[in-house]
Amino acid sequence: MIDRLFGDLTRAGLAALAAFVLLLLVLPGFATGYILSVTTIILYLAFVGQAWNLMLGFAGLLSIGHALFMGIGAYASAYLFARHGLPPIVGLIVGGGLAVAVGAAISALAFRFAIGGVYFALLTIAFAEFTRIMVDHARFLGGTEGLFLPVSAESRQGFDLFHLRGRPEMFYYVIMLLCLGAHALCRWLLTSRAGYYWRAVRDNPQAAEALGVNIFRYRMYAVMVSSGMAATAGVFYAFFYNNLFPEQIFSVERSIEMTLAPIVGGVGTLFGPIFGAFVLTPLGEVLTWAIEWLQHEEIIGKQVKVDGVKLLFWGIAVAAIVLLQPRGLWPWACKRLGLIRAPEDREEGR
Amino acid sequence: MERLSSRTSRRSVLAGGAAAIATSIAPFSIGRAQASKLKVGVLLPRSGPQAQIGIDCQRGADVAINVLKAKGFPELEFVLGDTETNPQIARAQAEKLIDQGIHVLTGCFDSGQTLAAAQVCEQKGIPLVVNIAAVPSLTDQGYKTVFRNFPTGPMIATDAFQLQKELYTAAGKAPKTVVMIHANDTFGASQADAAFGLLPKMDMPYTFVERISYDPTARDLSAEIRKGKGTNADAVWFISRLNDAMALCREMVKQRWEPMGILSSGPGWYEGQFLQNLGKHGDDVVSFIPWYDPNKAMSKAMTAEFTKQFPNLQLNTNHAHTFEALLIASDAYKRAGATDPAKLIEALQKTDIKDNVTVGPGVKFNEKGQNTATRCSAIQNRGGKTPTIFPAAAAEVKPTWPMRGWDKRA
Amino acid sequence: MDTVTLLNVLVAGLLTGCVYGLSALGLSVIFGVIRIVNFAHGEILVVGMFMALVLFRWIGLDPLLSIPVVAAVLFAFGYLLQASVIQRVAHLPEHMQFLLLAAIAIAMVSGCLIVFGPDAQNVQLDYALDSFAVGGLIIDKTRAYAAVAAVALAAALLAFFRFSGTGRAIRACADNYLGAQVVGLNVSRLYAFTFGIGSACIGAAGCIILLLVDVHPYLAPGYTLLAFVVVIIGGMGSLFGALLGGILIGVAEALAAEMIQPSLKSAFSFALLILVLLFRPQGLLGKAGR
Amino acid sequence: MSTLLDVAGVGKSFKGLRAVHDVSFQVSEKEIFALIGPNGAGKTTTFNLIAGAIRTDTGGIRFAGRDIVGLRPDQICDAGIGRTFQIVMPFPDLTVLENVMVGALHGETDVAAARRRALDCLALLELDTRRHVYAANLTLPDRKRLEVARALATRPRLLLLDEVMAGLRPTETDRMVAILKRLRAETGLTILLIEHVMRAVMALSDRVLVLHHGERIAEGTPEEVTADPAVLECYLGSAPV
Repeated sequence: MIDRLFGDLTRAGLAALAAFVLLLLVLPGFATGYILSVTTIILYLAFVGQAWNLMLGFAGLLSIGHALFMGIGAYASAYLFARHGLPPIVGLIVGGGLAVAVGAAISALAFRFAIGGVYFALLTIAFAEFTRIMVDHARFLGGTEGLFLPVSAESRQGFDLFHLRGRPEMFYYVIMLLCLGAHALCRWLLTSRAGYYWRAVRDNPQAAEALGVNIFRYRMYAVMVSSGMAATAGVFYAFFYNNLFPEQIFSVERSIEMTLAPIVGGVGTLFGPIFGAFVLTPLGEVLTWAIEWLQHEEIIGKQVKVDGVKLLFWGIAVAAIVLLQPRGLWPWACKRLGLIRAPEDREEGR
Repeated sequence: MERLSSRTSRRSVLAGGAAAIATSIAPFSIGRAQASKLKVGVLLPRSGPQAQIGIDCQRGADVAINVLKAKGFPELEFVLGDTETNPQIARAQAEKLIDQGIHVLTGCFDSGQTLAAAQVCEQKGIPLVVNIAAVPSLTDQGYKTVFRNFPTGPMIATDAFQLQKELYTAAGKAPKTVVMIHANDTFGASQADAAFGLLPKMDMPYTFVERISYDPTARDLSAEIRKGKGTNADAVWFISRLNDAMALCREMVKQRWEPMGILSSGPGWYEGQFLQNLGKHGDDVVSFIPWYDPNKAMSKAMTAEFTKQFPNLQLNTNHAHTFEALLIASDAYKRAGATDPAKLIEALQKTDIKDNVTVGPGVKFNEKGQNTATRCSAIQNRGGKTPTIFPAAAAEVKPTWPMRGWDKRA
Repeated sequence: MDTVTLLNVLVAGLLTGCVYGLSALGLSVIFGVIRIVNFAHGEILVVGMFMALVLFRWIGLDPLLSIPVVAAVLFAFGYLLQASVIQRVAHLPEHMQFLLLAAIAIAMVSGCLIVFGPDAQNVQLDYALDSFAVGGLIIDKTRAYAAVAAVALAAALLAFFRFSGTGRAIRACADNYLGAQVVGLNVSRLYAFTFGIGSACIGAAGCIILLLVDVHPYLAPGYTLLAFVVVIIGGMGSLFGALLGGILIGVAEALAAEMIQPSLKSAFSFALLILVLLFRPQGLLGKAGR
Repeated sequence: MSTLLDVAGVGKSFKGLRAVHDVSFQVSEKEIFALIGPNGAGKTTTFNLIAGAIRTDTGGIRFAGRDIVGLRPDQICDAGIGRTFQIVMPFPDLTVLENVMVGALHGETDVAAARRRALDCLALLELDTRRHVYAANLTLPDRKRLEVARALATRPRLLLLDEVMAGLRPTETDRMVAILKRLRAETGLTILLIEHVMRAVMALSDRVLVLHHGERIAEGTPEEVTADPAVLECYLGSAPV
């Protein structure tokens, strides 16, 4: 089993993965609240990034409306908890189920009508935006006034996993386990029939079909798994932030946010989305420090807005990554550091 | 788009990037033990769509630091944070500020972002003095460390009705029908709900003929105005944001809609940008909003300092309420005599400030941390200025009502 | 609804729709030829608006008169952007192009933020608030100008692609990339030229829209999304399709606002988009067979 | 020998252009049957009709007694027809082994079994030394063999081979011929092939069908059709009518 899942890693790769997991496990022991909070966000982005990557990277389906599925999970679980007192596991089942059903319905329509590529992406945006406006008007979900999850000061200090009420450390461990779980799931899927079929359909649907792959069905599977994962992220989001506003949850920005880490890390790679998330967020921090230092040294004027400059360089940095490493940073890093075995060396591990 | 920016404290900037990392990783208790000044985290949307408001609020804080020092309050030290108009970032930034050793947090203008920061403050036991945020749940959710000296949406609506009555009595002319046009966002929808719920109890001379909600992200607002004009209501009541307010007002002129008056109970219609861009067409609008009382002693000091620092700007509620949030924090520190957050919270609960800047008898918090006595003002746009017309105690000029026609303005 | 109201709604929807179409023409030009979905569309529009604003503040130039200047500058910008950057991702999958353009868009918005600040700014012109009144019908003057400009611009572009040598060469590239190469057309130069034309077109639209809308950096993403909706409904690559798409959305939104609730009006444009994508994915006036 | 594939009067037009018109033929079990004809004769269209890639306008196609018109390509693969593409279509970002595993997963219940089967097919096509190369990096002859290996891995009863010898050197062609003959002998596979390389056609085929302008002009053993004047005419340029 280990071989099948991690057969692609070299000794160095396995050691790096183990060290990474170990670091994540012990982080709350010494990190400040801020570091923990940022790492929670990074892990959340790594988790949704993996969900999104599963669709584009594995099955070749570009979605720019993934906030829809995340939002369905968030709103369903928040609604059931806030209005009916049902625990998040119920929300996960209902919200996840709903997201999977919506994902299946959208993709069934799209594939039935042979919508592909950019058009499929725009279809996902259209559905996400449509849903945002509908939730804006859904009084039972709080509309634009927001949906709030009840939380008491005592429960904030606790560790109630069943109700997802507790300290930031608890949420950190929950999202960390979800993130690692998603990674294991992706590894398992990629080495199973679905993984082979997805990649075949991604590379050449016509040839895949001639080899007996029901491309409609396998594309649907990809969308369904991905939307279910995104909905899971939504449940986490709802219980972590406790306040939901449609324009925050369903916005195009949120959908785009999900795509950045996997694209920068490496679309279609297993670890790329996680790597991308751990690169992008600190990149913003480093840029801020650099600019503030430059301002302090009076190399650039104080009147220059830090945020504008930061995002300017951030945009340029991302563009540079696309131009220089179009396959993402992770494959490049792997090659440099020798973390991944070349296909011909994998046999020996078996 | 994940962006985790921050403004590190001035001190950490001095030490450069490496030290900034060290500061943010170091346990926050060390930073706190060394402090002699009260370290106040000022968390505002300094970038993103609300950037202009966040930057505006900061001006109130910059004014407060000098005025409070002159008035003999203990010295403040600011640690600035940026929410980037995103609750997710607001939460992380609140954590960061607390790690940097702040004793009290103030902010965050927007309800969603303030709620996110409130959760962190609650968990860490750090007091949060809200400058601006009207969502009722902020003080209804049972936070023990949240203090708000800003009226909730329903309070603003109630005051708007009462101030309107004063206006109509003074002017001797009242509308029979009013159309409500509001942004379908958190602030707009909750206040519109409150207004429609309250109207029957308020004994008003008019009824609402229609409630028109619009999407604040819409690119074009001509249909909204056409629909409003089509109701033939005597007056129109807007709850909007700045950019929509400008678009809506311009559409009213274009579509030649001249009701008895334009009422507003939200941001936008009185802000400097609005007055500047609309010119004479922005005149005569009456806004019912939390405001400063120009006749109070503290307000005079604030106004003087503000004019000194920002000679080209108009003092507004963003400045006044941020100023007052710092006044409240400073006052609590003075009485607590310590920077220990628990003692500060205790002192904040016992706040009783009479010499303040906003309208009403002063600052006092109920058991939920809400100042229920804070009141709104009615202000009217006059040639680029926004004098108070009601309540009488705070009034600077007499009202113009009904408003002048679009082509009858000099 | 009485006849006058209905007429007002329809006329206003039509004019607003023309403005929508105008704002989307450039996207259609670029996609129609280069097959690149320009995710920085709204950002280029906002840059155009800011340029017109600067010209107005600086030398008091009416935004309508600044069109040639803004269009020329943005033509150069578009030409260089395609020739130096976008050309290099032409062979990459769609999502990489999307990310590259989204990153460029972020950089452009930030640049505007640094230079112009976050405030909404506008030009104050005497005629900007004027309207014609014909009986009970009120026609917004600037929107009427914008509508005329939109049709004129679309016609000019169409004439360019139909009758000029360069325009015909560009069409040849769009129809048959390999064939164009075989007959010796310099395809990458023509692509750069097309991106330039598209950008110039966006710049012209920006000048006109500045009469209607206050410009601020965060305006951009909304216009990008709007342009997508308009162009897909009308047909990617079709110039009059963009106008038709704009008008359909404008009228649909105006009717929805009047009869239902304005805050729901964009739901109708997205519903329209979904229907078109499903039943006529090439758009109403687009060519079949993607 | 029983008939495995029965093509009866199929026709297909594209925008009024007749690509295939009223073509009929039968392929018996374990037979190697060749379709030949000049470019544009409708051979590949006929293949695509059988494989379900495009739908017939007229006529019927029965495979093992079952009507397969209107089935999707994957259903036709399920029915037992494997195919290759004239313009090779490897999965470029998959290794050679993974490419063949996609085919092998059809009909195998688990990945390990598919892997074993894929290795067998690669050995048969003499591609096993290249199994860890990404398909994008293969030479053309190797890609041609990869196409065959992949189709073969789906365990078809009928294999449709579309110009798999094109571009191969004579020695490679002979190797491929030997491989296909061995396949038939060992597994009882039926093969329908389109081929321009007459050397291969003559060596392999039991029967040959000649198409010209979408119509059938001759059918018989390789020797018979090469002697047919109509065939010679269509290949060597038409005599004045």
